[in-house]
Amino acid sequence: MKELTESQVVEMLREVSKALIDKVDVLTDADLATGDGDHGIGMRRGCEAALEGLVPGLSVQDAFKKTGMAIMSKTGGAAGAVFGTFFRGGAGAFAEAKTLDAARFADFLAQSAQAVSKRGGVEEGAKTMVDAVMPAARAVEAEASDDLLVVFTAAERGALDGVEASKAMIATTGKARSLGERSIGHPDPGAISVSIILGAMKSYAASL
Amino acid sequence: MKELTESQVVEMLREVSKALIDKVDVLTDADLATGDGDHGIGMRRGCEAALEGLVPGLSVQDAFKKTGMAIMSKTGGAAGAVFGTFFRGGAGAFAEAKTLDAARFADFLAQSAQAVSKRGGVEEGAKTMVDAVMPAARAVEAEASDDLLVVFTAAERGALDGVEASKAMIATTGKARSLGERSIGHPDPGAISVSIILGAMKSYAASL
Amino acid sequence: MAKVPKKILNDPRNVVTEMLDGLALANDGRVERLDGKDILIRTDLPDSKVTLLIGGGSGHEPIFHGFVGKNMGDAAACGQVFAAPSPDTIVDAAMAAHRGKGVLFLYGNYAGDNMNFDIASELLEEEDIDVRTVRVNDDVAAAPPERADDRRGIAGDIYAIKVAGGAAGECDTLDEVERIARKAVGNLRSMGVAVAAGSIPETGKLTFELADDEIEIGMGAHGEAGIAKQKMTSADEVADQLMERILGDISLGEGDEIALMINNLGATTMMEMLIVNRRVRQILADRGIIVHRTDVGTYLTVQEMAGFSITVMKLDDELKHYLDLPARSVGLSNM
Amino acid sequence: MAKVPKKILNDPRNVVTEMLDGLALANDGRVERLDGKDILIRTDLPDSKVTLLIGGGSGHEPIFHGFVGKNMGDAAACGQVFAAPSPDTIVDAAMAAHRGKGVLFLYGNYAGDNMNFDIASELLEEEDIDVRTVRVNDDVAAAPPERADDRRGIAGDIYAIKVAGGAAGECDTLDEVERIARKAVGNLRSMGVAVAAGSIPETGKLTFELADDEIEIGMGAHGEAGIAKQKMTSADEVADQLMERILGDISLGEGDEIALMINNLGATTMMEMLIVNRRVRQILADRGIIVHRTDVGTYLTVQEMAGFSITVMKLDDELKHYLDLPARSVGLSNM
Ligand SMILES: Nc1ncnc2c1ncn2[C@@H]1O[C@H](COP(=O)(O)OP(=O)(O)O)[C@@H](O)[C@H]1O
Ligand SMILES: Nc1ncnc2c1ncn2[C@@H]1O[C@H](COP(=O)(O)OP(=O)(O)O)[C@@H](O)[C@H]1O
Ligand SMILES: [Mg+2]
Ligand SMILES: [Mg+2]
Ligand SMILES: [Mg+2]
Ligand SMILES: [Mg+2]
Repeated sequence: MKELTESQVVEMLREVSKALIDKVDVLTDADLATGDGDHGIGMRRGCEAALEGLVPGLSVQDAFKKTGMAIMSKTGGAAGAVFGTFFRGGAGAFAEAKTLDAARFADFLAQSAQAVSKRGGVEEGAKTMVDAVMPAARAVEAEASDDLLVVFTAAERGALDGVEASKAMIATTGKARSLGERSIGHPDPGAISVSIILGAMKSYAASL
Repeated sequence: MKELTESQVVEMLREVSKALIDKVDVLTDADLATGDGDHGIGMRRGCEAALEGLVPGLSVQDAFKKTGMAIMSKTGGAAGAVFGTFFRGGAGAFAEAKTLDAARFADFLAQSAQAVSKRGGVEEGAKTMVDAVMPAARAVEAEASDDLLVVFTAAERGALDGVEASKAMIATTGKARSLGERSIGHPDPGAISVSIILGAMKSYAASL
Repeated sequence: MAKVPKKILNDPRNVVTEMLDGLALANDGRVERLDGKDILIRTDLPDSKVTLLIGGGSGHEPIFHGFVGKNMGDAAACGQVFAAPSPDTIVDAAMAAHRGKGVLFLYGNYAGDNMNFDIASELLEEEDIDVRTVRVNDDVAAAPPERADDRRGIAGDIYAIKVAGGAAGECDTLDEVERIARKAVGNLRSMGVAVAAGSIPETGKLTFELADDEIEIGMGAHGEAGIAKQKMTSADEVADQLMERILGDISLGEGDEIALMINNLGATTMMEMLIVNRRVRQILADRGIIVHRTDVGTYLTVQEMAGFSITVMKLDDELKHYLDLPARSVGLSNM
Repeated sequence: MAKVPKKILNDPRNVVTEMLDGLALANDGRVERLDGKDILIRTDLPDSKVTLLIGGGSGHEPIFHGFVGKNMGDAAACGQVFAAPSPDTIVDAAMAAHRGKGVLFLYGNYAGDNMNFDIASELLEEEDIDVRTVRVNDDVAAAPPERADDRRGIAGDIYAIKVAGGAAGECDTLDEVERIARKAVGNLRSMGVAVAAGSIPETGKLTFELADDEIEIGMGAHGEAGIAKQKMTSADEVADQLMERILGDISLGEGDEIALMINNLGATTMMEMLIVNRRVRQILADRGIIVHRTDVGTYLTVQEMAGFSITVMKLDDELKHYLDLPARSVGLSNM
């Protein structure tokens, strides 16, 4: 399909939230390996708040903004700031839009990637969620398709590649930084969350 | 044999101290069951100090007093007070004596039994070391022998009977008191110490 | 038996001496060890005052050694871990701290402490020093009201020391200090709950066992048995149980004022104690009882035991006055 | 994974709210929760003052919520356990505590805190509130001196809050308070050792694993890896290791004065910390370094983690003055 209506976007973001909530234990364990173990419960808290706000009638831009604001205000920690920024930072791409289409989504992802990199003060390679967002944005760009399922599939693929690549990185920010070389071998928890978000979008599109 | 010389008394009390030190784990475990678990290390501390003071040249009375003072000042807790009193309380029985004989020992034990019962404010049946000292004193009295090995054997027997009898008692003093009925089945740690003390005297006499 | 906690120590047989050295140093000159003995004494003792001597077994941190200072204990006689101090230690401490107006012994009611302090008191009388004894017996779990003399002293010790210390700082006679200390003790009620055991460094063994899902209501400060073992339950229910016992044991009604202490037995998080405090305050508010002051923290531990106790002291103007006098020590106020 | 500690809680998802309720109640009226938010604020804020806003993740007890009061934080923005507070919480706290003279943000240097406080600061600037930021980075184990900006904030937070709080109480301008806070932070060095892990109530999982005979030197306040895992060793050796790192990182010589803190990471006995203090003082005495004040206690925990940290703050007259100003709160001085 080529576009999602406003109410489909709301539904899709609800599926995204539920997917993150479902994966709480995966995220906990990933954060226990390199950080303090709260990434799963943090995302759950944010996503539960997002679900409360994701009601029919929201514009595309507002649906993304609301999701970001819920996460920013309820998740806390590094993830609250970066995932809040992820959903809000590129939401301008949907300004005035009545639908979500591939071009706007590509725009959203590219802007969000810039926003989180700026907020976190990190480029790729620091072993953060930026390492999943950036390749996802590039994959969407490279795909240059107008089919949303194709686009979301590429995005998830890019994110998963980023998760995989993050294993080899030495963390230079966040709680994993102090692990130094000991962080090698573990994927970044925030990168996993990005892949879950984009994967849930793909599944939603596939279900239509 | 009928009597111990001054230097034999010192040697015997050294054996008593060493026997208690050897049994530290038995006493720890007994006190863990009904109290706070420090009876073994407390007696060890006191007996190590006693060993320092038990040097050749002491009179019989002083040897008992020194042992009592060491325990009173280094053991601490309930045991410090009652075992300090045990060794000191009856030491008057040896006043002026150049030897320890059966009659004086019987006197010592009877006086010590009174002294600890008074100090502790308890009679028999409260599940304390008094429940070993009293039957030991009675056994010595009943035996009415002038052979020290016979007398010490009777004393240890009396103490061991007391240890056995203490199992059925409900503690009404000390740290075991709060156990109430739950104290039934466990012997009193202080009673065990009494049996070790008298047993070591018996072994010493037997070794001569 | 469960795994014993890892500890950072030197020789486990020297813990008390090394700890007292460390404590004296941590007191910024306000207290010192007396001649290398297991005694802490104020360096700023006035020439004339009623003396408050506190003491007991070590290992219940920061009591007693942490409560020596102005408006608290004038000296503390410290025993080995969980063992009352010996009569010599008590006598030496009392003699050194005595300032001509007699000595009040204030300590927790345990057979071992009672005997050792009594022996010391007999010895001091021979030296013509006037000695009085007040034993703290705040643990309502240890015996029914009619046998209150059989009750153990637990965290109520701290409020008792604070009141008696203030009185010993301001009052002129031993009679008066004794009277006030006795009133404080009579107005104190406490009860604890343990969820995991502590250990004695020198034996390396835990002092009792509890199953993974069990807690013991009313457990004593050395792991003595309490009212009952029961299944783990919520903070609100535990608070309800403890407060029911405490409030059932003392007459407190609408408008009465209390001091409230929630004391960490060792390894419990402050979070747990604050969550319990929330419920305790609801219970008190329902009865119209006014909380004059709250102390939530670590005052009397059982080494690394997990659990806490709740202490209530009924106040009148006199008790409030002495309780609130300023004091500073390692155990009390660090800043 | 090792056994998770037993805790007395209600719903583990509500621990922060319930804890903050309990804390506000424990403060005897000197602080309150702001409109049910995760914010504690003084009830006695003067009409005009420079505002000190502190904050961070919860679970490091009693920081930060326990350090709100006169001569400390004016308000604390509290996050979930081990999670920085959100920008809204920070903004709400700052707006409520602002008294016309600007706001100093003082918190530990972590990516999460930095981002959330920075976002808040941008939002407050839109409201024309002057905001400055000082980040505590005292953990010498976290990065070499040339990358000191990468260092975490650990127990040094407390001295930083105490100094900045005093300055915010007495100084007239945000510039001056910021300068003094920066000096305090520049003079702070800390390092910790962990012997057992803590856990997050909501996950119920321990945050790291250590073998039975292993300790981690330099471990961070959320269980972040330190310098190295090593075999359990004596208190003296651990003290030597920590002090070598700390003293190697700051210029301190004969006659210099410091404040010394030994902070319980949760389940460690005071005995261990006092034994360590004894050794630390020997090391300092050997170098002629003077200890102006010592604070041994529980100031910044990692829930029930066992271990402790040592903090040294180099003092001058100005820092001494503000550090020693009287303050009273649940986390600081209870009596
Ligand atoms: N400076 C940063 N920039 C971008 N993302 C970051 C940064 N620091 C941490 N993150 C992301 O946040 C994730 C951790 O989130 P979370 O565990 O919820 O927060 P915290 O680290 O505060 O406990 C990391 O896995 C990483 O992806
Ligand atoms: N009131 C008492 N009278 C006589 N003996 C007592 C009394 N209280 C305790 N004891 C003895 O002391 C023993 C405990 O000694 P110990 O464990 O060293 O002291 P504590 O109870 O102070 O830890 C008990 O087993 C008992 O025999
Ligand atoms: Mg985390
Ligand atoms: Mg015992
Ligand atoms: Mg004992
Ligand atoms: Mg976190």
